[in-house]
Amino acid sequence: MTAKKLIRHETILALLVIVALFVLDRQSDRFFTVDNLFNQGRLMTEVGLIALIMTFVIVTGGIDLSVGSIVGMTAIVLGVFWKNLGLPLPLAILLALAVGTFAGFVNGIIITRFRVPALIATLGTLALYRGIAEGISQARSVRGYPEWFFVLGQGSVLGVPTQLWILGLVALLSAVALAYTTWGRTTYAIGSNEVAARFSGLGVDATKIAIYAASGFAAALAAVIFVSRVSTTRSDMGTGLELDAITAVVLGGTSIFGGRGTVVGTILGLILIQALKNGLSLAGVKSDGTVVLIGAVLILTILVSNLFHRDANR
Amino acid sequence: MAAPDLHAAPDFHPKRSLAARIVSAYGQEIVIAAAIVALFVVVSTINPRFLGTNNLNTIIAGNAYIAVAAIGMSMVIITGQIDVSVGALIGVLATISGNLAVSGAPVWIAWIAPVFIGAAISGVTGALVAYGRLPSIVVTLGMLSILKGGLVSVTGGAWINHLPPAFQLAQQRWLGLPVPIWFMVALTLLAFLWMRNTAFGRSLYAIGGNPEAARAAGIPVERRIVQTFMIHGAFAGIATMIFATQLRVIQSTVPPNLELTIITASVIGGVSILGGTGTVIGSTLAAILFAAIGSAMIFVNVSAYWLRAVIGFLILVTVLVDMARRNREFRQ
Amino acid sequence: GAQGWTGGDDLPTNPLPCDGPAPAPEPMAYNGGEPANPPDRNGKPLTVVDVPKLIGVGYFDATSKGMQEAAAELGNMTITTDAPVEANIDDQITVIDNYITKGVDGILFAANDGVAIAPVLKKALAAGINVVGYDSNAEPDARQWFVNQAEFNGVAKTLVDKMAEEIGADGSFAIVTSTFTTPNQARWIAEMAAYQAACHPEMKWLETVEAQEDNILSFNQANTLINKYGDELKGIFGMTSIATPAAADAVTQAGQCGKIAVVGLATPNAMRPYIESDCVKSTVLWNPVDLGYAAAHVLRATADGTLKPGDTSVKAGKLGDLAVIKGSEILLGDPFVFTKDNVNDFDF
Amino acid sequence: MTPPVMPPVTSPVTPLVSLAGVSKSFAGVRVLKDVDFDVLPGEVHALLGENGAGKSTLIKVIAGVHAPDGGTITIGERELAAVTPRDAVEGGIATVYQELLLFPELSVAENVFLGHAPTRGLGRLDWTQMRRRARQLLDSLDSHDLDVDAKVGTLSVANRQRVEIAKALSQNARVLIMDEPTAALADADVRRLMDVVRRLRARGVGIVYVSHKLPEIFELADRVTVLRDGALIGTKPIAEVTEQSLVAMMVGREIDHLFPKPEPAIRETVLKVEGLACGDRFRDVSFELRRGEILGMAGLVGSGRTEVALTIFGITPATAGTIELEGRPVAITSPRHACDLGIAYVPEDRGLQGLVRPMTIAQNVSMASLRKVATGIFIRFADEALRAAASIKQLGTRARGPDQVVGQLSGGNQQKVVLGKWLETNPRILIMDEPTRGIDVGAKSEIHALMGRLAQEGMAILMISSELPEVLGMSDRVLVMHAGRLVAAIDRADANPESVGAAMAGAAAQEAA
Ligand SMILES: Nc1ncnc2c1ncn2[C@@H]1O[C@H](COP(=O)(O)OP(=O)(O)OP(=O)(O)O)[C@@H](O)[C@H]1O
Ligand SMILES: Nc1ncnc2c1ncn2[C@@H]1O[C@H](COP(=O)(O)OP(=O)(O)OP(=O)(O)O)[C@@H](O)[C@H]1O
Ligand SMILES: [Mg+2]
Ligand SMILES: [Mg+2]
Repeated sequence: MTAKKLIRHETILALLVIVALFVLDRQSDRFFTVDNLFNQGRLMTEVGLIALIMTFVIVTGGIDLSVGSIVGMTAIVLGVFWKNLGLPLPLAILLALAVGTFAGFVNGIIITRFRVPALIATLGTLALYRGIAEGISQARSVRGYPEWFFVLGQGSVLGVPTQLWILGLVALLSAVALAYTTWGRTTYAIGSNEVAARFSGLGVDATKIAIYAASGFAAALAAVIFVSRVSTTRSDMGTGLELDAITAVVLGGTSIFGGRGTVVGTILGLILIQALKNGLSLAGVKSDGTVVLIGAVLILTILVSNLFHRDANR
Repeated sequence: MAAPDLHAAPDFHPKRSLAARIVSAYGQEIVIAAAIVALFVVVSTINPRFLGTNNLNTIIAGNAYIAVAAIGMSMVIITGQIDVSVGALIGVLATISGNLAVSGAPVWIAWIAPVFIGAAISGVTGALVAYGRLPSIVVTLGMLSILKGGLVSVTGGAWINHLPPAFQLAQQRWLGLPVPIWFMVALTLLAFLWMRNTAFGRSLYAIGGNPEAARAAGIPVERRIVQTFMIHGAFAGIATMIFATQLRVIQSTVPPNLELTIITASVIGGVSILGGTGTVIGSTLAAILFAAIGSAMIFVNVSAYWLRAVIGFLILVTVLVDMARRNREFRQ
Repeated sequence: GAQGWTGGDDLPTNPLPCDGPAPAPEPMAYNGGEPANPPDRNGKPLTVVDVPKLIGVGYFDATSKGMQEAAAELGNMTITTDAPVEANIDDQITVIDNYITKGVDGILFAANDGVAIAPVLKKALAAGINVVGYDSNAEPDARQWFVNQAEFNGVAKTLVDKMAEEIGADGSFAIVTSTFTTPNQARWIAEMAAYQAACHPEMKWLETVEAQEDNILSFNQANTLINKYGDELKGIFGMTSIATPAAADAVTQAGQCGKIAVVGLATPNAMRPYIESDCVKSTVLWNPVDLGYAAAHVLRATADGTLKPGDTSVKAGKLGDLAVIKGSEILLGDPFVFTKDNVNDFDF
Repeated sequence: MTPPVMPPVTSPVTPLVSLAGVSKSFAGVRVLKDVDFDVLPGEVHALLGENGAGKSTLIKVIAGVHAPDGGTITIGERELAAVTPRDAVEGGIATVYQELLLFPELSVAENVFLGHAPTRGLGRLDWTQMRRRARQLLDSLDSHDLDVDAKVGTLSVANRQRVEIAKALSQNARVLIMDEPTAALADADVRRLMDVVRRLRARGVGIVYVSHKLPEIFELADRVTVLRDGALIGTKPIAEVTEQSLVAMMVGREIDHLFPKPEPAIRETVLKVEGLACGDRFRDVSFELRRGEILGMAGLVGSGRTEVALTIFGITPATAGTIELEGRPVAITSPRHACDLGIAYVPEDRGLQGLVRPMTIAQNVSMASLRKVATGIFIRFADEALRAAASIKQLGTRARGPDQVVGQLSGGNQQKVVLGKWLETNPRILIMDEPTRGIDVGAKSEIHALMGRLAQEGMAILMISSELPEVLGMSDRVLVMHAGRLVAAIDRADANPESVGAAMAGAAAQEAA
């Protein structure tokens, strides 16, 4: 059964994470400290939120390349609604989340109603949403947010970074949703055989639209947290985030062809990448070296994992 | 038992005219060509300078390297794979080419070297995909990191100048036409004919359409995938030949978003991301269309801030028009 | 194309007078930040990290070279340069954060976004680290000092005056920049608009186009401007080391050398072929090697306590005394103009 | 007709292909055990066995798709431990696979010639010749209506089957392997195919023929080989076997009657269709379906039967006409809606529409009735497995357990999983499109018995079938479609091969109540 294969990929990945943590810990005594770990959690929240929902997207056999642009667009919407339109900040936040969700919903509609392959549809909205961000912002950044807003991105609750609670909650919800619910089952069925899923009376289009909308929502949430963390809004925020999120998801063992993958895998993928970025830096490796290493780790992990459960066919 | 009339089955596939067959086979190419024509007509009525020879040269010659790289990318996509590292690859190859040129190597070596090195690097990618059974997006995401990080480590971003004038291939003209246009047209046609009219070319479509069936038909699927990636790498090398010789200096960095531009040209050009369909004529036309849209926006004074939004919107429109056409074809 | 310029930030512009020397800057109280309980670093060896906007580009290679020069000279300072491989606010923050965790004595930075980088710099100050910026500033209270290579209004005046000199007081020009949101470029363009309106009102600003950090796109955009405006276009400004040579190449290949002037910010290495071929008369920049050199000296002085809030100048090795302006900025000097005569004296 | 040129007959004749002691395991399960098999020139060698007996696997070993774990294969003179697809092609072996290995985006002509296309100089393909020869091959199958330039992805299953056959014929093979080539074909096509097979045999081609339709075997085969559970039961000349003895060899027991139809208990109308139409695919379709009734629907390939089912099931919404369910008019907009209304559809294309092959039996069985095994949105996994186990037992599915991945099951067992999935929804109306396509005799009679039982319990069943005996044996009434129209409704008493066949061919409609 595929579950066995999955467990094996995640076991390999978990082992790799442990080895990496152990080796990195040996390189620097600052690595394995509560402060540093929490801080790393803070830094990976935005890409983490997006990657969690991207797992669903990729399990359905789709992809969402527009998330980085949605981050930029919703960040700008947040800033413009608050500063230029004078709306109260909480309302602006809600509106930004709504706009992000709507942007994802539009992706979903293009993909399901017009049957455009997800990659092409979101390549188009990648350009469109970033363009809207630039158009609305007129190249101005918005700054000067009130102090309370920074609690989200810079503060802590009960000693743990605020956004880490959010990330944890979303991770838990999405892990449960994918593994234990009818939605998750529908997601897998769509990814494995969309036609059969439709012929079985599953709400294929509704589910896909919901997943893309959720992806837009996650991107918007990431944008709000990001704005709070860096205390400013720019139209180029989130550029390239889609590739980081996809990297984490595929490193986590989700098949790019759909039908296979787990949230736990994605979380492990995220942790491994963040640990490498941080730990290697503490160990004295520079960014360019780290980038090379992460690329190599990605290829090797999937290669090794493939060697363990190569199909006996042929 | 009464044998039912053999010819009674309804004729769902009446013989179609040649024109209908062409429209059906090259619908996407036609949609894009029509979009280009429409764009030129509309924009040149607003601003006749848009149709000036120089501007056509700027649009076509200035973006020929994208079209050339998109040829190889289309082949990769047709076999059902993808390469997101091509931008980084071109950055690396351009640096190698430039350094060879200033090191005093004959210019033709500086031109040709990227073609072979590109084929070799992509061959490794292809081998990992075919024999390592890795999804190509995983391998090329990894390759993207490795090439980009590696390039930064090695060069530190030093400009390459003092390039010998003979090296500037892309600035030369043959029979009055800029060299990049010759390259683009010739390679597109060659690749198109080769893909259409040779067993090798058709086998790429077969692999993309149904790898299992291709294997059963005796096509060496793994070998073909490696070969396709190598050809793609070679095209990236030829694109580099144009890209690196366009200016008198070479910036030893990875051109931003180049892979997205190339992939977009391929898929909007009608190469199905699911593999198995499309032609390189479509991808070349799409590369020209995007370049033309970018230029047109400047000519019709679209606010520079809204430029990208308009381009994104036009991409979506092209896609939706094509989808409507396709859905009509495969109604089920 | 957008007529005129509305972008950038909402900061006020401050054009210099059209003729004569710049007015003496008004003295301002120190407005930088302070590290919390820094250890006594006077004369002690320092570990410093330099975090430019990105690595792998010639410009920051040069600043880093200057820093190493200063470090070698000072003898008690080691400087590592590390930054993301793409100019990205988030990755830059992550790099700085990692070095705070690792523990360094000083941070030198060139901000991708002055506001976005502020929280992490404040965190560094709170950890007792000395923080000095160069090239691209952060919020003043997020760092101690900023080494300003040249004032925005000064660069703007030099560029516009050079252009006016080449194309005449009523010439038309266009600009090729990286993106409208790149902070320094946006400030320069805003100051250029203000200065041109005040001092060269007859000149006509045709259009500003974006070309990312992409040299072929810059080349194509410059060509498009030439094609669109024909004889009307007399000059092109390039705002980056990538846009300026590409614009020069476009002009060269269009056979318009001498008819369309190219003026811009760029390193001498990038512009050498065009200056040597006489297609470009001059290009404007400060010396990035000196900028890095000065930044390293300022950091050393800050750590030693020899540069304190309220001081009006600082000693910067071979560069001599540099003046403090605007409370917490140290001015490197006037922008430098490279011409055929001096371009071969520099290698960056 | 010129007499076929036969090779000089030496005794014994050298086999074209022979297998000795071939074994093959998947994930530790042995599906072929020490099998010996050979094909002689100029014979039709039938390969028989229940679903999952290993017939397709054996074929794939010969064609080089699967590498055997042990044994040797001799093609002509070459003795090999494992065949590659290339070896097979070069050895003159052509194969029609059960699951139709075609290229949906390529044209019919290309599909036919892929891998061995005619070329001109410089390795260029000769398109003209390719299209002409494809045309000839299809004509020889009497498929005059198939456009050689059409994309295969737009064809119906039956037409794809014809393409697959043409593809195998195009190779001028010395050995032709056909894995259930007639499963998707109507009688007329079957007859044409059999003619072709006879012609090839006369030319000295060795033919391996797999079919679950025993009459075909008796008409065609020279020898039969029977597999059971991967083991060779025996190879015999056709003259030495009877239908009875063959079935006994296959299933290991006797099966009494093939169409066990219990007395129907027909009650009130549940489904009433009036003037239904969907674009140009079918129009003017009106009929009633009653509880307890099995309504057969016959017609030639492409007559529009599947389209009617798809419209009732909400896949392709109607463009005209009404559907009434228990007297209430409904507009069915999606399969989900149809499910909610108690309609179930067992589709004709099992692999594409029926099953999610990488998922387990349990997951497939619960797919259409997820709500029943879930509390709120949370799935009760234990419950799901129990229900799947019960379904496996009820239908006699041959599987390791609810956890087995469906893609690993043989065709017939896959069909039972699809059926199980729909029975879980307790439908009022069960539409079965080619319910026993590719299913062995044992399983077929089990499925027929099950249909009878379900009808007796009050389910209304609409059965679309291209197998006339099945239609005649199972239906209480027979609807016949021709060219997108319903041309006849024939009561069980009046239904016979002549009346139904004539209506299928479009003869003057026989109106009945
Ligand atoms: N790729 C595979 N992986 C695992 N098991 C497989 C695979 N292919 C076939 N099997 C198993 O091998 C056995 C034989 O299957 P095969 O397809 O050869 O049966 P068959 O005789 O052709 O049946 P049918 O009449 O239904 O087509 C079955 O039990 C099936 O589950
Ligand atoms: N307008 C059309 N254009 C092209 N192909 C069509 C058209 N209409 C129907 N077809 C094809 O012919 C087939 C005939 O329809 P349908 O499947 O409903 O017939 P059927 O009687 O069920 O035959 P089958 O035995 O193939 O199931 C369709 O599946 C479709 O592929
Ligand atoms: Mg079989
Ligand atoms: Mg049918």
